[in-house]
Amino acid sequence: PGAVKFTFSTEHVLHKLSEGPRNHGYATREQLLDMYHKMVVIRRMETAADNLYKSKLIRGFCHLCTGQEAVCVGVEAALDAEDSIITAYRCHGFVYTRGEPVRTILAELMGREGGCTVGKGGSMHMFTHEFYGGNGIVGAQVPLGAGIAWAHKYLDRKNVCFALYGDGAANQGQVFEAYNMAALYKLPVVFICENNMYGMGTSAKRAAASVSYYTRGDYIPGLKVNGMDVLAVKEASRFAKEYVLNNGPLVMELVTYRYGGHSMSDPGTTYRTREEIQHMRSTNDAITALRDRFVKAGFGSEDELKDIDAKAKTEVEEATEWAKNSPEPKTSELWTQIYVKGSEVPYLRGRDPAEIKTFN
Amino acid sequence: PGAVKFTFSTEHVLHKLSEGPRNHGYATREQLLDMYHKMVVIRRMETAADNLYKSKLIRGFCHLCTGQEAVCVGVEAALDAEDSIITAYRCHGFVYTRGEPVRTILAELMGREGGCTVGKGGSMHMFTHEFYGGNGIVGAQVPLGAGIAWAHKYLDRKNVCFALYGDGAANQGQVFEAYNMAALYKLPVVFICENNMYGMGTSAKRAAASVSYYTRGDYIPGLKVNGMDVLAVKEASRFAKEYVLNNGPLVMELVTYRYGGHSMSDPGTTYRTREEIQHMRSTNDAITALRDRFVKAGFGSEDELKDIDAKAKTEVEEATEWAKNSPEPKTSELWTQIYVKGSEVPYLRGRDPAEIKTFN
Amino acid sequence: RRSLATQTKALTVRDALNSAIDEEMQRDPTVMLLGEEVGQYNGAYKVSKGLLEKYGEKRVVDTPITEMGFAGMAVGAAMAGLKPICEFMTFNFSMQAIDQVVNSAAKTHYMSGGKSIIPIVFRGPNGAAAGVGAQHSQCYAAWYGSIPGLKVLSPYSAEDARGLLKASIRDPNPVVFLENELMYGVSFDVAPEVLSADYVLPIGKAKVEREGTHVTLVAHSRPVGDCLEAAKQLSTMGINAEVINLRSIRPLDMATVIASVKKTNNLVTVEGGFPMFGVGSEILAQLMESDGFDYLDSPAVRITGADVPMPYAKNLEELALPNAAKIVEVVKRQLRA
Amino acid sequence: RRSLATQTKALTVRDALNSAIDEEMQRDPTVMLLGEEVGQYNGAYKVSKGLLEKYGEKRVVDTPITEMGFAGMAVGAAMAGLKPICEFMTFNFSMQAIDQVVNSAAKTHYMSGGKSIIPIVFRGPNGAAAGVGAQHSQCYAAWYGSIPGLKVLSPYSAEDARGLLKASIRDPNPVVFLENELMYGVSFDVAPEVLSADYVLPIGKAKVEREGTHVTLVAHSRPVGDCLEAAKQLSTMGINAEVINLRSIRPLDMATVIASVKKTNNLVTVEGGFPMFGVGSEILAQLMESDGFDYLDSPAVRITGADVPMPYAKNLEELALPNAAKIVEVVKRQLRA
Ligand SMILES: Cc1ncc(C[n+]2csc(CCOP(=O)(O)OP(=O)(O)O)c2C)c(N)n1
Ligand SMILES: Cc1ncc(C[n+]2csc(CCOP(=O)(O)OP(=O)(O)O)c2C)c(N)n1
Ligand SMILES: [Mg+2]
Ligand SMILES: [Mg+2]
Repeated sequence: PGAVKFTFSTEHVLHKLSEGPRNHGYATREQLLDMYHKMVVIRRMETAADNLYKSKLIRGFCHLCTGQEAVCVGVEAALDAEDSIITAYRCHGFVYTRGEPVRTILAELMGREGGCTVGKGGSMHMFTHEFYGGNGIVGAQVPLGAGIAWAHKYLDRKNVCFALYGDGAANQGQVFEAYNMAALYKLPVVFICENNMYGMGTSAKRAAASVSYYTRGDYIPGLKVNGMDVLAVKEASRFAKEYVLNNGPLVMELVTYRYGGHSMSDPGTTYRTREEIQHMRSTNDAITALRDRFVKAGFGSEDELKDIDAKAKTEVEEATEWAKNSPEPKTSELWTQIYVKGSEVPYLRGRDPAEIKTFN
Repeated sequence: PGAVKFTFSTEHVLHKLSEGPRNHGYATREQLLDMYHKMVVIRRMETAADNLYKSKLIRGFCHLCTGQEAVCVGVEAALDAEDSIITAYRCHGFVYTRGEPVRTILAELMGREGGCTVGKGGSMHMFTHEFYGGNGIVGAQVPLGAGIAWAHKYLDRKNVCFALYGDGAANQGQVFEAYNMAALYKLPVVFICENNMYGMGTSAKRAAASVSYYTRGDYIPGLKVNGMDVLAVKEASRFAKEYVLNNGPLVMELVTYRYGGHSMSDPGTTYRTREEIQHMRSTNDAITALRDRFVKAGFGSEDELKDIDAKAKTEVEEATEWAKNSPEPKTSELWTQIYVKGSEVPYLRGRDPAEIKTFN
Repeated sequence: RRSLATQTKALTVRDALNSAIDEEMQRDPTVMLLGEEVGQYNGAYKVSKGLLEKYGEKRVVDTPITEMGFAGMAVGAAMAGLKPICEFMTFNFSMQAIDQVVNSAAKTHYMSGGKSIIPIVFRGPNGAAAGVGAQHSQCYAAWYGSIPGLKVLSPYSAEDARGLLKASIRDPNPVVFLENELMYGVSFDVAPEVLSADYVLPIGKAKVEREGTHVTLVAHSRPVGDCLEAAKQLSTMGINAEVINLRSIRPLDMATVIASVKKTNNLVTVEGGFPMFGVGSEILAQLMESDGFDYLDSPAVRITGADVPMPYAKNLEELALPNAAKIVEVVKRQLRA
Repeated sequence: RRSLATQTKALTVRDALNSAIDEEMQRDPTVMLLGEEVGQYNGAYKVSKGLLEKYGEKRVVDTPITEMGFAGMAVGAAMAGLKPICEFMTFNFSMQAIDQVVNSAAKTHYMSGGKSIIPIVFRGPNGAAAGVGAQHSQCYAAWYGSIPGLKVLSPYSAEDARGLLKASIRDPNPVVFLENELMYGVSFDVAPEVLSADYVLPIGKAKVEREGTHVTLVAHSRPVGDCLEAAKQLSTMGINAEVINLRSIRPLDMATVIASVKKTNNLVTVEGGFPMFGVGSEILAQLMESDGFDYLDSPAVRITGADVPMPYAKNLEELALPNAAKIVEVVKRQLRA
């Protein structure tokens, strides 16, 4: 009802799949607006984080996903709330699309009580409903994701797990171990390689003898999708969910690009040219593409989208204020959630024998 | 000169190789006799180890390679002494073909001073010239082997490393990590999967979603060879050495079979049938096959080979006696070779503060 | 071992572990067992004998030899609702998976602000067996014991094995459960309540295995037996040793150790692991920081494995591990007896 | 820091490490550097800046993010004639490779009866940085320190970094070299001989950074600085603290510690790692087993990281790590000052 057909400019590439997802998708005006809104909010949120970092209100590691917004928004559009997602540390966008408001994400980044993990996790370790983090050890989240899928299958839930990892992580041995077991046990897991072309300062081809990440599952069918096209990501994710529920694992490569540096300490311009970044931004941007689509489909005017931009700006500004006003966690939080409440060890030691925290 | 052409009964199978090794080989009478002798000695040696274990003269882990003799003998026939080999714990045959006499191997198994690693290593950890062990952690020897090849290349030696691992080990993540780096750096390493169909009690297909081990290197060319045909192994190894010196890594699967249990505590008959073992022994045995070839080629009579059998028997008996007479290592050996001589730490502690071993 | 009373029953550590897993799987359908050879092969050391037959392939899962992968998957499954028992064929191989145990299992409840709960047991034989060489003989008690978020148990007897494993499986936190291969076949007489399906031991409580007055011997795992043997020999020399079986490495029941030291005024710790940064190191340090310190008549002493990679040869291996004779020798020296 | 004499020169820890690697690569063509981002990126923390340009891709090798694989390859290369410097971007990631460090590198010389020699250095930042959370803040000193076959160093200053890294690269054994990210940018005034190409420090010797008479503070890595700061504050209260920079974790220079305790009669250890089974635990235990024990006027005390996964929030993180104020507090309590 009101849905329009959109043809993807880049066709999916298949590996050991007789049939893949459609090379087109349907979306209503409301759906596009929703996706647009989410992508714009994420980009604004990351900009806010960038600024807060520069004002020293965020510290330590902070990895922004600017440029990669179509991935989290497209994936989420295809999933149920009870499906699971797990990612590496570059997780802000996913935490938002999984349901956390901007304010708890920014509060977490600032290490505040109002943060979605009480200020204990920080940029790399955010958790929310059916979102299993924000994981800091490159590749380790992939077996975790396969295990989450295992639980779904074991408990007869008709849910799946999307386990995301980068092009750099794709070479980690445990990824291949997880592939193998997921295939043996036919687990409903989609292994998603979020290929943004670089792992820190190392371009994909300098780290991998094969950069066809969608084929690296070997015996596992694979799928390469334009990760800058949010509708393509959604369509492919829908297919992938269905596929893994019936057949076991699938490897999906989403080709995308990170506009900023790897983390706040990386200008991001020593191992790639400014021209390359500029080129990606101007020809390949996911938000721009969606804006064009919206207008071309006759769903509305650019101005209408500018209103959303403005709304997103306000939204993020308000969230920033809220987060700034959130207090630091209580110092008693140092001792909580090390063990599950009620099953603690009798006591834990602080920095010297006089600092002892006892548990009933 | 005097070499006869032998055609292999099983053709090699290729993966991403436009040309593989020949499906036939040439050998002289002396070469066949030498291979036959080595295979018979190894089988006898393993039988001796079996008996010594049963008489409690060998303890702990002991993994016999009975049935797999064509692998070590065939590989060695293609290598120079300065090429390198590294294997897992099932290493007795290799230690012998690399040049250790039977007596130092049996002495090592009995934990004696005369053992090839002074009684410190045991069954799993024997070392000799350009043989880097005998390694006990499944899969860990594979990156080590790639590293050995790296040193060859770095130091401009025209040598290669053959890194062997089992079908069970083939699923280890670090194997895939080594594949990737070996391909990136074009290292002269041959990754050999010694597929004896089982990893302990787990048949290959229960542990691996793909049992085409020769293709598991994905982007690395592969080769599947009958590991029960010593001439085929030799021919393929010769090809492999040449190939990796010029092109970087190759994965070679040698299909073989272990007649006995995984280790001395495993009867080896709970997860496979006695019929299966009997069938492999009677139709596929590497020693029988070589005997037939020798006779059919007109190289000599069965009786001549029986003489070798008898000689091997005596050889192993004498070695057994020698090993039995070798004393236990001196207790001072407890402290040596923890650090390289001359670079020790000032002292090491024994079991209590009074047991202190000081170094110069 | 003799039956102490007619109603006691002989139970091997292996059967204690097997029955504990069996009953907990019976009790809770989300408990499952995974690891190398745990199913069709009935376990490399037969601890899981019969469980595949009883519970089927869904709940007893043979894995490939990929420790990092299957440990990670087990942690993920725990995060999402299962209670996996993840067997390492030996804890030596857990080194390949230690990042998943420490960074994924132990730390995530905290990092997630309590949102993620990880009820999982990592178990398998730990420490030296006999004649298995340097790569297969390491004790991981102190390493895992240092990690907040983990509980680390090291049973000695059949009673320990049964009561602590059942408690571990029911515990909502990640538990590292360190068994000992050489103990699997050892039989203990246990009281009838030990066989009850409700039998669980409290995690974090040491057990005084033998009361004594002259010296406290503290050990975990197999060396507890060496201490009991040493205590017997010492008693013939008029030395009355108290033997404490730690049972738990983390939490470490220093209250029991200190109470004992206040009585005996002398302490010797015994363990099979490497000396430096070991279990004994921590006990001595905590003792020095505690009020028990003032009660010491002699400096406490550690008996440990030797500071060498485990040699294969029998005569060298013997020099690398504590035994009753060594304990007797050290106690006599300590008490100047 | 002020220049103590006109001829001293300011040197950052980063430059000390960089020049040490550079010179040793110059000196020995078999020395090579590998790890993630060590080449084109000049090192995640710029420690290897300029080395790729100088020595080329053969000797400065960027690896994929596959710690177990590249650490194993480095060990293999060491066995076969190279002297690799294997950088872990941080030691937290060495957990993925720890089996290769312990089972392949540390134990093989012994297992092979001396046939295999493994001259390799594993290096990178260890312990907590600032605001990097639980998975990126662990100290591995005690874990590696427990392993026979390894040498384990933990430099504090630029002089340490330079002299010990050069010594490590020349050492024929596997060495674990624990740096500290927060120290990289810190500048120290060093004497001219520190800049000599021949400058090496002996492995296994602690350094008395400050002489004192009332209490001995022993630390390694960054906390040495906290101790020096605390000593300054304490001196204003009439407490004269001796500060020992351990430099080496294995071997552990207890001789220097004990000599100091014999003089000051009081000991406080300071480290950033978890408390249990830590560096301080071992020092207290060895002290109790030594003749230094009799010289103690008060029980020795450990100051450590708190027994919690490292929290991200700044106020919580501060409570999880030792600092000068905490040291002052503990010393005052200990001396009842
Ligand atoms: C095991 C491990 N090794 C190294 C690191 C340091 N590190 C953090 S992110 C990163 C690059 C990862 O690249 P990629 O997987 O492509 O993800 P991206 O940052 O591009 O999203 C590295 C090397 C780590 N966190 N964990
Ligand atoms: C990392 C690790 N996990 C488990 C083991 C225990 N283990 C020893 S041998 C073995 C089976 C290996 O099978 P395969 O690789 O096929 O070699 P094979 O014994 O057939 O020669 C296992 C599971 C080990 N030594 N190392
Ligand atoms: Mg990337
Ligand atoms: Mg096998």
